[in-house]
Amino acid sequence: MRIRKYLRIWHRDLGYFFAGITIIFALSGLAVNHIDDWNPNYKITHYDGPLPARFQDMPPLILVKELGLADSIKGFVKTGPASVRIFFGMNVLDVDREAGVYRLEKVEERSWLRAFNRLHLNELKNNWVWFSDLFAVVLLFLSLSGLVMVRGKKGFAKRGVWLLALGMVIPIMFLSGIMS
Amino acid sequence: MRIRKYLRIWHRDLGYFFAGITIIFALSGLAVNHIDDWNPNYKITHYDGPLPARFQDMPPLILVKELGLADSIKGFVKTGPASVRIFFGMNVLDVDREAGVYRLEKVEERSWLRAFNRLHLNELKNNWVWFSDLFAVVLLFLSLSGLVMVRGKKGFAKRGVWLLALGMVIPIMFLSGIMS
Amino acid sequence: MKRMSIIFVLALAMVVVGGDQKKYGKEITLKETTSLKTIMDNPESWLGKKVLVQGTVTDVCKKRGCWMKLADDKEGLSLLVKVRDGEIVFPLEARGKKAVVEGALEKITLTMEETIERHKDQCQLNGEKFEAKKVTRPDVVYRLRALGAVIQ
Amino acid sequence: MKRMSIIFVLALAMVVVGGDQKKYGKEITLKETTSLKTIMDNPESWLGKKVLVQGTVTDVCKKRGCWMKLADDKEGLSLLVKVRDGEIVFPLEARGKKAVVEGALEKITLTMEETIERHKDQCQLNGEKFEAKKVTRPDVVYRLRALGAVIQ
Repeated sequence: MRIRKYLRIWHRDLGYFFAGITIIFALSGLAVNHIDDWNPNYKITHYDGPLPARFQDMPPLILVKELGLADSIKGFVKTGPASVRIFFGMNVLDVDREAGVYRLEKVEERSWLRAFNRLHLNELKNNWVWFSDLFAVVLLFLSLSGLVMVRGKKGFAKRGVWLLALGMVIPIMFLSGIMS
Repeated sequence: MRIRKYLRIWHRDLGYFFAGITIIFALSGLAVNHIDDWNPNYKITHYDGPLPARFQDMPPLILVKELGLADSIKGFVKTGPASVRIFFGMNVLDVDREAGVYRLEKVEERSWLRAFNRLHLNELKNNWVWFSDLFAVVLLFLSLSGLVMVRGKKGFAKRGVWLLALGMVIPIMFLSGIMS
Repeated sequence: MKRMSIIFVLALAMVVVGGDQKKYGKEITLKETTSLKTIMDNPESWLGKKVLVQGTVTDVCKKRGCWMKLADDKEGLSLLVKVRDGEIVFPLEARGKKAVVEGALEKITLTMEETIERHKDQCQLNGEKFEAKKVTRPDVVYRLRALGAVIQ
Repeated sequence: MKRMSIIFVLALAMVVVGGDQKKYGKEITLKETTSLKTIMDNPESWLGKKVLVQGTVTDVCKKRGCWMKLADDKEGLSLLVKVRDGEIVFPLEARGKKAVVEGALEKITLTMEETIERHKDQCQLNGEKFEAKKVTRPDVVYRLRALGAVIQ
């Protein structure tokens, strides 16, 4: 059949073109599936410790300079009568001069994954929605053309239909409440 | 290369097996992309009209019988001194005897699409998460194996890499704010 | 023939085995229910207390299932039950069913804009004419922040 | 070589052109800001009024970006700013930046369980020992229901 030839060409070339987005959606799909167990956007680590005595009476601005954060500092706010929160880069340093302790919250952005998640969850809105739609339509085409483009005994009628049906059993079992 | 042969076999058979889920996710992806413009789960229609005089003084239970809803009725509640809301099937009938009007809200479930959306948005939770993960991993395999399994001048090195790169330009433009 | 039989099996499997009771969110911990009337007679005193209420579900958020309205069977009182988006999803099929909900009462003071919007909707629903000058101060709304629920 | 140049172009395109100001949600309509101190000195009187506040973002919800904390620069006061999940997503990068937020003040009375949970967290944060018997009544929390915001 002539049409199989064209399905094959389009399946291959659209496959190449959308492989990147498929990978992006697959990776971010994994990430957001587990958003309740795991932060898919940032890696956050806490470091606690005693504040060296010589820092304890310093005013915030001096303290910041002494800590060597002056270059990257974004600002600071008083969070209590004797405590201050200092922002540098994505990180936060809480200093409690009364208790004489500090807590550093170091934030590393999972920058690629976070970007992918934003695409997946449609946080960009606007025109991205349309490209995301296009991707869905292409996925439809890829799965449907993939079903019918192989000929002979490895084709849909002889082999594909069974695998397709088998693959549908699991989501149907979930939807009907047999599995949960 | 030997490995291409196996990639091809697995690409084909996993493709058959996961074609159903891919279609489910593509369709529900389209649906939930537009959740702000369109209700992807239900079709809701309203019918307003005057309440025939003979119904106006009937107590709810008689009214329900007179309207021929008795068979499918799920219940009713008073929603005001002279108004009652009657539930039958997925639908709701509001009767205001004082104003002498009724409003029927007819709800048709987009039952397949709604089921698909629940799978896509992970509303089933529990074990479905794992199957959904498996699907993501298979998508990864399908896109990667698809990239490398074609040989010769239609293969990845000669043709695929350009299409892949071109396909990546659009999401990158969105992420970097060139498009929005 | 073969293909037909597969489709038939799939269709059969699709028949949803509907459970009798459905649980949402956390387990319910309280034993005794408080009537909506008791709460609404003096809502201020119920703020910050965990309560168990029951009633008929009269309405559900149609898009995201993130709220439902619970009505008293006798008095015609109703209470909005709110959950955090995505945490619990109430199905539209719940309308007309009995539900018990555990949660805490919240008091929300609307802004004037929101109050006017609300009165407009109300007037449209009742077929009355909306008069902006009748709205002189912001509405206060009580709603239940749901922790757990069982429907029917 | 060819492939290398493609990767290079992609990497270059990936350099994010960061905007100076970012808008979230609805347009801001008010012209004048109200200080957090003015609001927190008498929060009851601000319920149901649309206000514009400004301050430094001290914290952001790390998972879903559905809330942020705004602090006054002088008094050490802070206010929780809440949006509906998914409607607005505040980025963690906002911490330390200036923000103006338009919204309405809400008063939430926690349950005893929530109050105890909150005090436990607070004590852990301050390195103090938590004593359950010190918690005798539910906390009242004020927060801003955000409609629109501009960061930096």
